[in-house]
Amino acid sequence: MQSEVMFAGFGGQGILLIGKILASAAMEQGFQVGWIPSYGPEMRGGTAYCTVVISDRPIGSPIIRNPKHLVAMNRPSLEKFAPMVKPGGVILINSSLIPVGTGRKDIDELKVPATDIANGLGNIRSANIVALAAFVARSKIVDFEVLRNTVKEEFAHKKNLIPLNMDAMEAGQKAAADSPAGS
Amino acid sequence: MQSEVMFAGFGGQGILLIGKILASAAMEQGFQVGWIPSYGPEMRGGTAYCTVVISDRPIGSPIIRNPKHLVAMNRPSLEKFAPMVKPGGVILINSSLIPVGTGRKDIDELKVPATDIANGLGNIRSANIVALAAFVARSKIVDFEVLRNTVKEEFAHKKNLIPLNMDAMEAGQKAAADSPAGS
Amino acid sequence: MGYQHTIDSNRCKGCGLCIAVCPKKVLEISTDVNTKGYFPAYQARPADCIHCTACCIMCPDVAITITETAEKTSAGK
Amino acid sequence: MGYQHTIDSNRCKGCGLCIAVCPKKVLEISTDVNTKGYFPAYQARPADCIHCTACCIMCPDVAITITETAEKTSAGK
Amino acid sequence: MAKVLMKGNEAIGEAAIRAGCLNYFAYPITPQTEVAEYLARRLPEVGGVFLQGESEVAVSYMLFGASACGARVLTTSSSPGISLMSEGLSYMTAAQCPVVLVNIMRGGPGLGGILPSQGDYFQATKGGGHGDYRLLVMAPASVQEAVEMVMQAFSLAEKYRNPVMILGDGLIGQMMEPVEFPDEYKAEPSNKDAWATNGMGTRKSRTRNLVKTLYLDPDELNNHNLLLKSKYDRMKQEEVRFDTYNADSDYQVLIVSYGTMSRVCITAIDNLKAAGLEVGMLRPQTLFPFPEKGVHAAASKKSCKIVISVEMSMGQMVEDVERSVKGQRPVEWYGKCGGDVPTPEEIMDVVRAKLKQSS
Amino acid sequence: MAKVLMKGNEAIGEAAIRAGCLNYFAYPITPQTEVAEYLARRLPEVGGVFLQGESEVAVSYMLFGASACGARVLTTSSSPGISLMSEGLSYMTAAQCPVVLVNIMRGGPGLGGILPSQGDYFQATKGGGHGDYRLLVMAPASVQEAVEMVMQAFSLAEKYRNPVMILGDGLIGQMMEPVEFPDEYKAEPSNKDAWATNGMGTRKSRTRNLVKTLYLDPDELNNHNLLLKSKYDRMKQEEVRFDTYNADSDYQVLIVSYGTMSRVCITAIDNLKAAGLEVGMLRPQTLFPFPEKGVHAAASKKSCKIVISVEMSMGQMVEDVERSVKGQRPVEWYGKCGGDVPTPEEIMDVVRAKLKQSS
Amino acid sequence: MGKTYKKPEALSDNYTHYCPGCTHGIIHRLVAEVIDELGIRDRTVGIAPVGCAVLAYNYFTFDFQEAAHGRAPAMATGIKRVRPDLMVFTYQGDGDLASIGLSEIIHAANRGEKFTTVFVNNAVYGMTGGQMAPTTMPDQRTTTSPYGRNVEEAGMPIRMAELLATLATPSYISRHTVIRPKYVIRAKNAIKKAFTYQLENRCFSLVEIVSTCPTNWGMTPTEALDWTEEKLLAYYKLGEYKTPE
Amino acid sequence: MGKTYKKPEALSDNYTHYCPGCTHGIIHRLVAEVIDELGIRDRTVGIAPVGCAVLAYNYFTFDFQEAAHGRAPAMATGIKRVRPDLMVFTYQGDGDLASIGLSEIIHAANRGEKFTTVFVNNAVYGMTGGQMAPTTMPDQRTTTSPYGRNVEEAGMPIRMAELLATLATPSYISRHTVIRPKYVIRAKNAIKKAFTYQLENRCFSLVEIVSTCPTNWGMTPTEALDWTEEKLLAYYKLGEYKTPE
Ligand SMILES: Cc1ncc(C[n+]2csc(CCOP(=O)(O)OP(=O)(O)O)c2C)c(N)n1
Ligand SMILES: Cc1ncc(C[n+]2csc(CCOP(=O)(O)OP(=O)(O)O)c2C)c(N)n1
Ligand code: SF4
Ligand code: SF4
Ligand code: SF4
Ligand code: SF4
Ligand code: SF4
Ligand code: SF4
Ligand SMILES: [Mg+2]
Ligand SMILES: [Mg+2]
Repeated sequence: MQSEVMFAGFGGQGILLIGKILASAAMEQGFQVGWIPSYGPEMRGGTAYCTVVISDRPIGSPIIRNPKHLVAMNRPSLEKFAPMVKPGGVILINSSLIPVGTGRKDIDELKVPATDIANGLGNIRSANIVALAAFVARSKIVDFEVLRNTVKEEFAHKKNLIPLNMDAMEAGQKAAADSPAGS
Repeated sequence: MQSEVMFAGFGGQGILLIGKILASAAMEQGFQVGWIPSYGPEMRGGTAYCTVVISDRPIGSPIIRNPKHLVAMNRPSLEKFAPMVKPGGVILINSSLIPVGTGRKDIDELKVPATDIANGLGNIRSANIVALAAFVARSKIVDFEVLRNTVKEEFAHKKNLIPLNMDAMEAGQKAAADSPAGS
Repeated sequence: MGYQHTIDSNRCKGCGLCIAVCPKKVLEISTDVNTKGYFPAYQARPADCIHCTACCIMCPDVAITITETAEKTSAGK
Repeated sequence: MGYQHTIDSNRCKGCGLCIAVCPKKVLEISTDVNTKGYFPAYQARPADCIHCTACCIMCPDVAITITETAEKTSAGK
Repeated sequence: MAKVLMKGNEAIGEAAIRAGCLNYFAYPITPQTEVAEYLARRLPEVGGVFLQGESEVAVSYMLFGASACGARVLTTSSSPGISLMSEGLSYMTAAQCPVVLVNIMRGGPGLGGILPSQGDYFQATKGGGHGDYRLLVMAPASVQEAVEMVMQAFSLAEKYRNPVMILGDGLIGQMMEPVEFPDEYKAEPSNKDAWATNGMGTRKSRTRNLVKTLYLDPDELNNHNLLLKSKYDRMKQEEVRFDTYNADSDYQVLIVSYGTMSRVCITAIDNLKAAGLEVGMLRPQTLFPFPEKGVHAAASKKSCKIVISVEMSMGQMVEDVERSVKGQRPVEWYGKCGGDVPTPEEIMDVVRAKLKQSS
Repeated sequence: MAKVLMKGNEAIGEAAIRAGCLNYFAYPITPQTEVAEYLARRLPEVGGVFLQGESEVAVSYMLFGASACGARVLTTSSSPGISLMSEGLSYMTAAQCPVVLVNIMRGGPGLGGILPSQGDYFQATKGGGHGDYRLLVMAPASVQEAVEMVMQAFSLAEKYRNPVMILGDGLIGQMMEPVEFPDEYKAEPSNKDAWATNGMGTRKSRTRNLVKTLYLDPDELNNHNLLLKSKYDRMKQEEVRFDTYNADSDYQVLIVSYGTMSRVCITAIDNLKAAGLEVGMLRPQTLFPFPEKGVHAAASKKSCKIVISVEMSMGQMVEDVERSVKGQRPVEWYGKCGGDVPTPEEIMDVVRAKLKQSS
Repeated sequence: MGKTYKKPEALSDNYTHYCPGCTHGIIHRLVAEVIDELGIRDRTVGIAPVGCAVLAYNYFTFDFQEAAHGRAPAMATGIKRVRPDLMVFTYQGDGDLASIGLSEIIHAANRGEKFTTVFVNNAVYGMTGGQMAPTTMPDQRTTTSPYGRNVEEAGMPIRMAELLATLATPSYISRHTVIRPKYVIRAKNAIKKAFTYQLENRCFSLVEIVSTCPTNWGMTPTEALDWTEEKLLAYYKLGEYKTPE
Repeated sequence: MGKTYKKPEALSDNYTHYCPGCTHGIIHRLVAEVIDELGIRDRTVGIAPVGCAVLAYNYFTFDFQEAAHGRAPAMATGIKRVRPDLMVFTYQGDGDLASIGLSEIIHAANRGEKFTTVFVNNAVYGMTGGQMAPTTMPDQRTTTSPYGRNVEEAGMPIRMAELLATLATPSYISRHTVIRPKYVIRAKNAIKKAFTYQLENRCFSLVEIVSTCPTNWGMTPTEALDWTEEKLLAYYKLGEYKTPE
């Protein structure tokens, strides 16, 4: 079984980082993983995105056109990538910046006001962790505890940020629980 | 029918020039010709040599290991190349600088004190023309008159040198006549 | 008053260079994001603008133009 | 007189630099060609040589050496 | 050592250090600059040498100088940068310098693009520089394999006294995958006193060493070339490496593909198998020496109707495939270059289409 | 015009002028410096541009700049100098610059030697630079042919908007042979307004022209590469040229050889014929496009037992011969590099020996 | 005292890919204004470098060539030699001109090639993400000098204007900046002077412009201006270094 | 006041391929004498250029590398970085160093690489038969400037010592010649000074030596000395241009 998650948003929203955290967590759980960044033209200014591939056997093509899941942190990326998601996947929408939905009935649409929640926690930059936590809580793609530890490790060198991000984890998990499944 | 003439001596003795003159004369007479210089390691200081190929049909290999004739202007080149000459060819020896002979019975050895003759004419640098004239007079490889004109043309841009070189032509022709055929 | 100062909010990248050089502190960064995702500059106090073009001169994105308007006034010359 | 001035005639290329710099005009070009085809320099007036090494210093081919000879003399120190 | 999730470029840098190479000279170029950025931090920690040269031309000769006095050296670059090393590569190979180079290919020709490509196959395997010389070229298909190949590269470079090139595409450099470093492994620098210009005084035989490439005497130069040729012939005997996939099936189509492209093919092959069409693959791990016999044998399999070289280029490796197949089977090519890596679906269509045509 | 006896290098310079090319940029290198020395005298006489660049790298980009604004330009160099143009060649081909280059090959690799060689076959035909590109490569076997090829090179370069390389060996440059210049001939510079950066104002459509090689969008870059490929495919259709010798005989051995080497082979073939052994030869005049069909057909002749690629290299063209022969006949190689051109006698022995083995 | 301001003709409408506050944009505009004022757009050929300004041709409305990294001066030489009537300028960054392209710019200047170079010195490799350049300041941190530029290992920053001014061949060489409106105006005058020398076929001309790279310096655009004034201008002194006599 | 004189140990017995009166031979000898006197032969690595001195290694008796044309400084950099304990020098001609190798020498000097360069400036490309070099004098005829160097097209000769001396990084830069015994002695002292700075790991050091090429100048060796004094030394002024402070 292989599943893929695409993370997309503005440069500066910490997109590549949450992709990496998910990949690490999956690796910890013994999965085969691959993290494929977007690099090149898009880099400067525009949208940043990456794809995380998680599988129980060696990963063939690292090039994914139709991911299983999508975490969209801003409107352009939702509009660009939502149509590509395979039926049955989860699409997380950062509803703080994205007033619209996918309009798709064949996927599990999860709206989380990640930016607002992060603001509430006192640091807008943790919106990415909120979204990651919510996405994992909903998709169960990796064990939430493992994810929690991975986030801790990730911030090991910036210890002061750990409490903030742990709060973000809780908030994200809760947000996922609160928001109605499917749509 | 194809024949090859190798000219060899010190750098500065005008070796490449007389090779070129012979090739031009042969071309004037309608032969196919090729002039192949030595270039590379030998260049600086050491011996200079070139090979002129004259043929009545397209010339195949421009690389000649065993020329038909040899014009040797100094001792090292005589020693180096005399053994390579095909039987029946002419070997001209600049006896002013070369006290020895080839010791070969199967070739026509022509001793001409080219340097001394040139000195006699008042310009040591014409020794090469003396040798060329003598060689052609003996080998008859091209028509002597054609050669004379070619030399004139060669010096067309240095008119003042023409009389000297015409004298050199005569002197060379005479020297060839004087010196006993074969040996 | 003779001159029209315009900021093309979708060309603007919100770098703030114009704001830094405006002698009259006319400019500010707006709070609403533009199509490119930037928060553009705008004239908060247009009345104070003396049309000195300092902002135009510093704008790396040629987002600011000043045009002469029909009615010529003293301020206009 | 304590010093031996030697020119290796087969190393010499007959360039004449030594001749040009010899303060005592000791050196000349010989008339017989060497194995390399050059006409080497030689000491035409060895007696005049003051062993100043000017020629050695200018010789591009290290063809000239000056050695101390057994019998030390005043000139030698 | 435990698995770590690492970007290909950083893993390559770490691999060099683990292989005992503490000297790195390079000039920045996308998509491999992370190697330099990683080593700029790491090498000072381990007392190594990090130098950003002024150009790739200069870098190639810094490698020459350093390796010719016996040091292990690495450089990394991408397509245009490697072109600027063409003269240097010819010189280093002629002078028998055991250097290791990594080319993380980008789209060409010219400035091209910065996305993944395999357009430098010819340059790497036929020699971009002048004269008769070859590089030993290895092509990794994963970050883990890149690490292993980089580590082997140093011993191979020293075994043959010949430059070794790791030819990867942008994805190999940019992807993060779990990697494991054999932490004990650290190749011992071989004794180079026989030829290295490391100072006469340090050597038993106090005769001087000379590293040069000029042979004015034609016979000497010819002999030198014969010596080099004998090394390439030996590589062909001892170093050919390749991998196969679904090769024991009665495949009707044989794909030859390397690097990232081969991974896409694996997915396509799995899907086609599921759909009832058997396709086999041979993946060269060494591009020079090229697995000629392997390809010939695989193509000659009874069930095999057609051979397809799948590359992110306009058709380069296909020429070596043709040479190897020797007319046994029709040889086709499919490729794309620009950075948009062909998808499994694309490959599946191509396989079906070409198989149809051929029959 | 009457026959004149001229050195290959000088004849090449004169040929360029006769072809209407009055712009020459180069850096001196043996054995072709006489081209520069000749043009340094001649070009000022005809109001042309002669510039000695500071390096071959710089020269390659002077060519780029000049040709991209529509001028006819020539450079000449030798092996190491061409290596330094590798990046430039990739750029010029990508930017579709119609430049003409002459490589008078010397012994390699590295500094090698200055005597004749054919060691740059791969570099010229497979592209020494990065990315997918090809040069149109012509190989003269005489001074007269060098002149003709140089003159055709300019129109071919403009027909395809692609660099054309004349690949000669040191002998072609150094030999004097009689040459005849078609003195009327003077190719008219084609109108380049469609693409040349020659100043908007001078063009009817006053839209600006842009000469570039960067295509950040993968599809654009792929399309650009497909465009280039279509030109190479067209060359394969329209420009393949080769010559044969003793080809109507029932030759038992087919020699494939080019340039000076092929002339030595002709003498060997004559001698062998006299001695009762029929040997045929195919001489590629274009190395890219390579006469694949011609070689395949010639090799397939019933009487032919074996094919030998004879080159002044350690075996480069032989790979294209193998590809072309497609296993029809055993393909052998004979070569030497260093500058000591194999003699007819040597070739005769090789032919006899290899024929013996093969049977 | 009001003035009007509008986009020069030589500049296109395209939205640039430059980061917010990057002064490349200002310098583009100055070049375009000068070309408009001299009325030479019809016979101008620009040469884009490899660097952040590689796409410069998207922002100008006249003929352009795109160079290889560092080789723009060789391309300009090729153009001017065969088409002296064209107005040619290269637009180059500091990595492009002072590192890999050092030989090309010096030789072109020394031959007195009659083109103009706009040299944008931002003390870093911008496009590739902030590596050290020959112009990087002592102790300045970049991705390839993570502990700060160590002058013991990397030497002192190269001052190109001073270096080029020492050549014996006549030329016009000056250094300016664009961090304040007054400097912007001076920079434009210098660029105009440089193009004018070319118009008169007088000499090679180069204007070095001390510029910013907020992104790779890790500063806001306005902080970048201040850092430039305080640090860069202290080492890279503004002024005219050479004029053809 | 007599003195003895004999061949230094660092010099081999081999007969050189240089033309009669070519001052390359003198310069070789000076380098060898300095290496003997400093007793560093055992840890010295020389780098031969591509030029008439390409075979220099045949005349020295210690480790040598043969460079590509112009790249000796990059090779020296590679050696010194990985083996700072070795004494390294490059021996380069003017075509090699000032034309194709300009970038390499300037960057090496600017990084302060701790090696020594012996720069032999004979105002022409000797090995390839007398083409114009960046150092060729105005109006000087060479095979590629048959009508004399035209400064309008080729610019003025490059003065490398002056150029390198302008770099901010500390170094030792001086210019000497070997056309008279007194100059030969000074040149030797300068070379010794240069090697000593390297021994002390102080800085990059370069000694430019104005040399002759009788063959390609078309003069006798002694005429060549006089032409050097009269023409070259008037433009290439002797002296110390920079010392590390
Ligand atoms: C031969 C080659 N080497 C390296 C590169 C990668 N590269 C592209 S731009 C650049 C540096 C650009 O820096 P600079 O010239 O200062 O321009 P900036 O982006 O700072 O304006 C480099 C190293 C390349 N494209 N080609
Ligand atoms: C890449 C390259 N280009 C050109 C050459 C040819 N070449 C050999 S030596 C030389 C010039 C040598 O002149 P210089 O450096 O002044 O040394 P000199 O012979 O005068 O001592 C040239 C152009 C080469 N070998 N390699
Ligand atoms: S024109 Fe002058 S006053 Fe008006 S906004 Fe711009 S800078 Fe301020
Ligand atoms: S300077 Fe221009 S881009 Fe920057 S904020 Fe002002 S208007 Fe916007
Ligand atoms: S040592 Fe002095 S005096 Fe004696 S020959 Fe030499 S230069 Fe003349
Ligand atoms: S200087 Fe040396 S080589 Fe020249 S003539 Fe005197 S001894 Fe002979
Ligand atoms: S990276 Fe720097 S130089 Fe490049 S656009 Fe951004 S700010 Fe400007
Ligand atoms: S050519 Fe000139 S530099 Fe070379 S050896 Fe002869 S004289 Fe010396
Ligand atoms: Mg920069
Ligand atoms: Mg020189």
